[in-house]
Amino acid sequence: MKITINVNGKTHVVKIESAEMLLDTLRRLGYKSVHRSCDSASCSSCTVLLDGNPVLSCCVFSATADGRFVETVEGLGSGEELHPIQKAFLEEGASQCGYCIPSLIMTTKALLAVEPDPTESEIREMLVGNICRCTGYEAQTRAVKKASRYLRGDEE
Amino acid sequence: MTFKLMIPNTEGELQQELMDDEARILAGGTDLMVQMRSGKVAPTRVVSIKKLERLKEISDLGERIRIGAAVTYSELQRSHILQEKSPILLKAIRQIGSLQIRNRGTAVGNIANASPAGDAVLAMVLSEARVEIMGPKGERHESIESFIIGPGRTTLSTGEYIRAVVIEKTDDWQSLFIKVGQRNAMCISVASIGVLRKGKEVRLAFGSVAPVVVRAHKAERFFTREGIDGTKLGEFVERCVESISPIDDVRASSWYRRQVVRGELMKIFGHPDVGGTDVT
Amino acid sequence: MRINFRLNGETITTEIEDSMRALDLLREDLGLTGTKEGCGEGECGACTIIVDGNAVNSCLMLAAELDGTSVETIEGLTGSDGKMHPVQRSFIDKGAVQCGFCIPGMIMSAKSLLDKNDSPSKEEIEAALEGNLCRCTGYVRIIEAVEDAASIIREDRK
Amino acid sequence: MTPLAEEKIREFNVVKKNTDKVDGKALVSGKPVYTDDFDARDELQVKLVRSPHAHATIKSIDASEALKIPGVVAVLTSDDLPRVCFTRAGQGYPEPSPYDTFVLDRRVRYVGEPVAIVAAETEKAATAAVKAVKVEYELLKAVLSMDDAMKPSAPTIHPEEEASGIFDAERNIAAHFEMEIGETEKILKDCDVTISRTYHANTQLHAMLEPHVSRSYLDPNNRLVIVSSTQVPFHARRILSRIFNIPISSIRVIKPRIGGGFGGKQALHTEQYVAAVTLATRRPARLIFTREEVSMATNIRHEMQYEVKIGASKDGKIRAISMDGVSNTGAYGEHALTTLMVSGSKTLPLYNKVEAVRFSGNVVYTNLPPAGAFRGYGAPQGLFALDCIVDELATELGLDPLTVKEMNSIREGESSPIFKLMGEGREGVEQIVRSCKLQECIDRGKELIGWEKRSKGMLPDSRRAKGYGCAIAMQGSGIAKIDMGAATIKMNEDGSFNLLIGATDIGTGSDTALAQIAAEVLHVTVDKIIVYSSDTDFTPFDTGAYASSTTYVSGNAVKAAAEKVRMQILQGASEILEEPLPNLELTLAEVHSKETGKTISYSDICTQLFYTFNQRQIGATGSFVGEESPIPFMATFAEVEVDMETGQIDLKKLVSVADCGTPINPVQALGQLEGGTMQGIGWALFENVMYSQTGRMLTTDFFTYKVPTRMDYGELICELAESYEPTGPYGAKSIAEIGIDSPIPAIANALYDATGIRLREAPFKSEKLLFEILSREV
Amino acid sequence: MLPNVKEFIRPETVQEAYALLEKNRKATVLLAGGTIVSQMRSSNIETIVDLRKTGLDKIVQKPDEIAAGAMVTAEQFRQDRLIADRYGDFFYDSFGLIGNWQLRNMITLGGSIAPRLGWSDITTCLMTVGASLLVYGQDDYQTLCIGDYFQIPSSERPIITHIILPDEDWRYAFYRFARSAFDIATLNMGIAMKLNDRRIVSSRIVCGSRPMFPARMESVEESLVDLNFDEQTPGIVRSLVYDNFSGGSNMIASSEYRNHLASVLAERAVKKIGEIIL
Repeated sequence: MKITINVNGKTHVVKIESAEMLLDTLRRLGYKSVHRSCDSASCSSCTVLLDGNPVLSCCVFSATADGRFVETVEGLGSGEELHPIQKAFLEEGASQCGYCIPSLIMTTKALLAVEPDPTESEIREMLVGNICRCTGYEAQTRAVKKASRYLRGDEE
Repeated sequence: MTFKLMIPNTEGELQQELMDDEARILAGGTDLMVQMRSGKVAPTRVVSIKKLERLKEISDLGERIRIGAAVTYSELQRSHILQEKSPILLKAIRQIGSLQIRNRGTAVGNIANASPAGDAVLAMVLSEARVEIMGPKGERHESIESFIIGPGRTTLSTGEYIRAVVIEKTDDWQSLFIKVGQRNAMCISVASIGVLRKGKEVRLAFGSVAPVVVRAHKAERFFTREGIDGTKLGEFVERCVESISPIDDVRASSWYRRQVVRGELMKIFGHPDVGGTDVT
Repeated sequence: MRINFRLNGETITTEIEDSMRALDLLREDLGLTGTKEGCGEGECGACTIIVDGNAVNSCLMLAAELDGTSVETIEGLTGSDGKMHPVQRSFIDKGAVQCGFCIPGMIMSAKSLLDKNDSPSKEEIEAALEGNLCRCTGYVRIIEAVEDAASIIREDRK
Repeated sequence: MTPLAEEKIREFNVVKKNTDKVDGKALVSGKPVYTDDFDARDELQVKLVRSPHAHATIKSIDASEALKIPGVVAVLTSDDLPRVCFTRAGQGYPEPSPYDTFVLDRRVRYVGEPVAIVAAETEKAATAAVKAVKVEYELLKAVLSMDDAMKPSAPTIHPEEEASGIFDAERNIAAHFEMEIGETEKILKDCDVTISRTYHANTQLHAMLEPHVSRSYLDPNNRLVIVSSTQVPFHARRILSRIFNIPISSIRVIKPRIGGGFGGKQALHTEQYVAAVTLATRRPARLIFTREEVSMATNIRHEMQYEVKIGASKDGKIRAISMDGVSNTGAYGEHALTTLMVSGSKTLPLYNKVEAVRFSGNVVYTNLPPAGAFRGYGAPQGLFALDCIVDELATELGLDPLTVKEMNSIREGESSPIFKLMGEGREGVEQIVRSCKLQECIDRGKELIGWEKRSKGMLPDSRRAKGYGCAIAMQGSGIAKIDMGAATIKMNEDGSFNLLIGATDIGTGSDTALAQIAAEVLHVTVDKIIVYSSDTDFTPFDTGAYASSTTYVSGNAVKAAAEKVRMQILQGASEILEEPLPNLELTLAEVHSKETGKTISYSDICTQLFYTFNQRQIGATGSFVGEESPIPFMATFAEVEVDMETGQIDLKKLVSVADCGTPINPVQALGQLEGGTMQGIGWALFENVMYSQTGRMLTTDFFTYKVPTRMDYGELICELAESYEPTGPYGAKSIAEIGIDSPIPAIANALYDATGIRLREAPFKSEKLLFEILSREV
Repeated sequence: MLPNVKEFIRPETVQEAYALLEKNRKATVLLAGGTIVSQMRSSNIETIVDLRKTGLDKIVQKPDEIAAGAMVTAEQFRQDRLIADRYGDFFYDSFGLIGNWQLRNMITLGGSIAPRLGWSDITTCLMTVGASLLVYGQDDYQTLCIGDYFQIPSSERPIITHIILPDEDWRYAFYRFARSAFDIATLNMGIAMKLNDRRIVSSRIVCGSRPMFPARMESVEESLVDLNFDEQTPGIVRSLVYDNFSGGSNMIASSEYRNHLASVLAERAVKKIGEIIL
């Protein structure tokens, strides 16, 4: 079957298999930032925003994304310029191996859209699904806070 | 290059497809592909004749030979009729492109393309070729000389296509084909000269020295009438040169081309056994 | 449109665009990058492939024209065991390969010749390869390589 | 003043500063950087047929149905592969691990062991083919616990005659080690207090987020190219050469970015299978493991049990320690001997004032997934036993545990005979502790946790109990006289440098730290250093990313290379400026004459040397092997609350302060500490590997195996206590592993403090704790 | 992975969806949020019927009840105004403990109940508030309680279209115990009480993840009728639950541990209800 999905503002008309997962479709389209890790809805490395909401692309059937809007980290920043969230993650050393980072950045983006100034416990609660095995989360929490300051204009 | 490719199964379908000013026939593709790639032509519709088996025929008509529009140079080279009955065409084909080009290019394509440098055209002009044209109003025939009216221009109108070319058998003529170019293989000539001679009769044609391949009819008549003994040779050559109108281009200047033609003709006809040997 | 043809012994069915050249189909869709694009206008022979036994310039052919044909490219010459075709072997042995860009086309022209004629004269070799330009070698070793390959093929046939 | 001391007081330009990770921008932008992110044409998808049995011989394999599936290209079995015995472990050569593994064998030794390789045009076809391959097994009795392994009735797991290096194959002992200094038993009898306890640390999964993956293809010259998510590209190359009997020169291993390793990618897991397919079909191949395969069929941590005896005088002075252990290496002996030895050699020297010390142990085979390298590498298992028994001893003596630990532990300038006796797989080296800020770590940790003001016991809600615990730890920095690293630096005419390193950044930030070291020596900003790691064709040799070696070993190699390059730059400048060398000094990207004031930029020097003047390339390779393995130290403090009604353990706060010498990049160094600590917390509280009765791992996904999330801990404070290690690059020691060593004992001690219950089996489970509480109440 | 799926159909009505299901139940799966279907490994499934277009994603106030479509997501339900007005923080807090944000954006009410997952916190919570199901099947629409729904043989089971939440003035509390923050419950417990002044008129004690499907502890509920709610009540409930618990062991916990947890969580839930009223 054929579906039409809009990824980061670009419309793709793509042939898919009936039981294909959005994760596979996106990777096939070249959005390699969407990572497969647990493949069982348990680690969130495959998080993308679907119509603005963070979802796990490893358990979204591509067919259900027909006509919808997907955002991945490839859509952030412009050219050489990093998005403030990316910048904060880089500066705070929130990324070690980096495998969980694109999905974490997208979840953070969604979080800061609904809660521009989250508390530490809100950050932990809302990002709980995003498993990181390298950093121990502390640097990531610092990064999310810093990103929120960047986005609110409290810090340059 | 973007176009729709049509592959008709019958000549009827072919005609249908051609009822469009933007359509171009694809035979061997050796010219059309280059022109399209360079953007010189941009047809919206390309019509391949590969499925039209009847256009792939070579037939012996007695005095004449009929060559279908889809017959490649290599097939002509392999054809026994051509080998026996049209040495001049084979000599010309031998000068064309490379093996790969000859495996794809067609003689009729060379006519349709109407290049002033067409080696096969030159041989066909010498062979009094008649072009068999099919079109919406039915079939018509035209001599190759009147069919080609300028560089890349012919009398074909919308919906018409060349079905075949019919040439005289010229095996009883002595033949000569000279190509002056910058290298031996795979080149477009600076000038080319074709000669057929049977006793007092001679046929002469030149390529790359005029907007179209030209026959030197006046000089031919002079030859038959006056011969070329003694002082006549110079006069004959001048009449030949009168028939051409070369231009300056990347390959050679107009002056050089005239000199080449002049020189080559002096060599050919100044020889005791004039035109008798194949110097190519 | 959908076309169907034999490629190096395998049946290929593929969807193509009307305006696609045979060369593009091979290189881009099928990933057979052995066939090279040198000039794009039939002048250099780097894109030579063999279609129904005849060497042709794949840059001057539409992919659609491959429908129903049998095509050979340089990739088909090396066996699945990695064993090279005699022409390939001879090109290396005789030092006929320098930069290598013209070589796939050159080898296909040579193969098409040797398939039809395993004892070509030097002139026949030259004629068969006249459509293949080489900028590095000066042709001498290439001609030698084809002669050498011919003798190996003749030997093998005995 | 010695040159070293001079360096110590110098203000650094680049080192000790938080520069962004050199690969950071690509990582936060989700750029295609990992092995699986690159698409290749015509690539075969590889899947493995795996054994459902823990121990069996293979009677027959019928692939005929599989081969009928459209798209299936090949099914390879042990009959199609060379029968070469090897070890998957990537470590020094000759390897201390036994050669007991075949790419595919006719015997399977754990559930999930590969029995056949399937290659197909699509993943779907490969998956279908895996199901269609029919394997007939003859089942053998399986050994599913360490206890059973050495019993006389136990079947022999490695009877194959090709194997070598196994300590006692018949008794399933892969490796054995023992050493004694002094007369331990005698002194233990003589002590005022002697206690004996048994501690058991269960296995743990690496659970790196990027699954094991590799791709292979033949390059145009028919060389085998492997692109792999590996920590050890050079070992991989060497091992592949052995397995397939192809020269090392015909193999190239490329390591792109790695999505986490922690030791889990320090062995051959996928490379041999894609290589087999590519060699058989001449086609590119790709194998990416599913999460289940990553969990059950790569490596896990060595489960270890220690019986420890400790004796002390009344005043708390520890006089003798004896540790007797057994370690479970699973089906294969990867890192068997070395992890056992590390559990002694990287713990016992902490208590260097003892009169006698004994360490012994057996590493046994079982029909469980093969254990291998994992961050800490035996040290946390050993430390769990050692630190807890010191804690228990203090309780027994009525002393404060931390006081006992402080008074007995090693300090700067001291040594331990163990350094010499226990290396990794062989003798170690004598060394003195040149840098040690253990006391500072303890003092700062006490402050951060509020040790002095701590109050324990039941909280006002009368259902939660609070407690505190501490643990001290040590690790090493590479393996002395074994781990070698090298770096090549070449200069470009814009004043930039290519830094080519064999060391593998697996997310640790080592590429960045190494670039900083090079930049410091060369007096340039970090952006002038273009780092490339690692590719066996282009980068010089390095043993790989393990044993906390990169900053220290590879860092010293980078420093050596950079120093040579610095000399060449000065030489070039001297020629161009026509000034004698002693006049010249480096300033930022320039050479400056102290005499004449003339200055020339790096860019001008290199441009002239390339194009116009005394033309040549500036470039050098440096290498380094540690003569010793400097020790990072750490103190960890835990504050827990236990729900006495459910047994739920709530880690309220954990503090770790570590001495890693100079932190080359403080943010990255801290990141290593925080990350390692979190893995230790996970292992202590959540990460519980379970097996079925037939030996199948049940916890193969993140649904059942709980990696800690950001909601699973309270406050985590990690800090660095800076010291200066004279043998390290700019004073640096390692920091990669130590963080994982201490959370288990610190939490165990805190749980005891809170509840009075001593848990001696990790991970600590609420259920177990609750039933202990209930049984005590009864 | 569902390797043999040939059709993905997106019907626009429940009737159409049911007809598609009836065509070949064995080879058909209904798709709601996708978190369960995507984890299926069945090679029998050939048709996926996606319910996304069937209009079941709304929460509406009806006379005497609230009807929540089966396709309403956990997060949507949790954030919904009608639900907040009716239940205060009960669903906001208890659903907040489920999975994680991403999962809550995906999992649906119907999709959580229909697969009969023992560990579903959603099911326990919904049973606690006395939810029933509006279903569509061969007998057209009918309302069933959650337990009865599963009495229907799976070969005839209708499609859940709505969760019906009664208008009633009860007190609710929910507790779950899990090994880590992002884990399925080792055990969960929902308690609802209807009180007349301090007298317990009626109650629902729902225990889930036992590890079996959530069930009401009716014997406990009966014992509580007409008791006066006071400081002793939590302790009484605790021992009643302890004595009447039925559950099992699995790799997460033993039956004995669950029995214990059930009694402790029940006590805490009753205490919490007590905090509201006392």
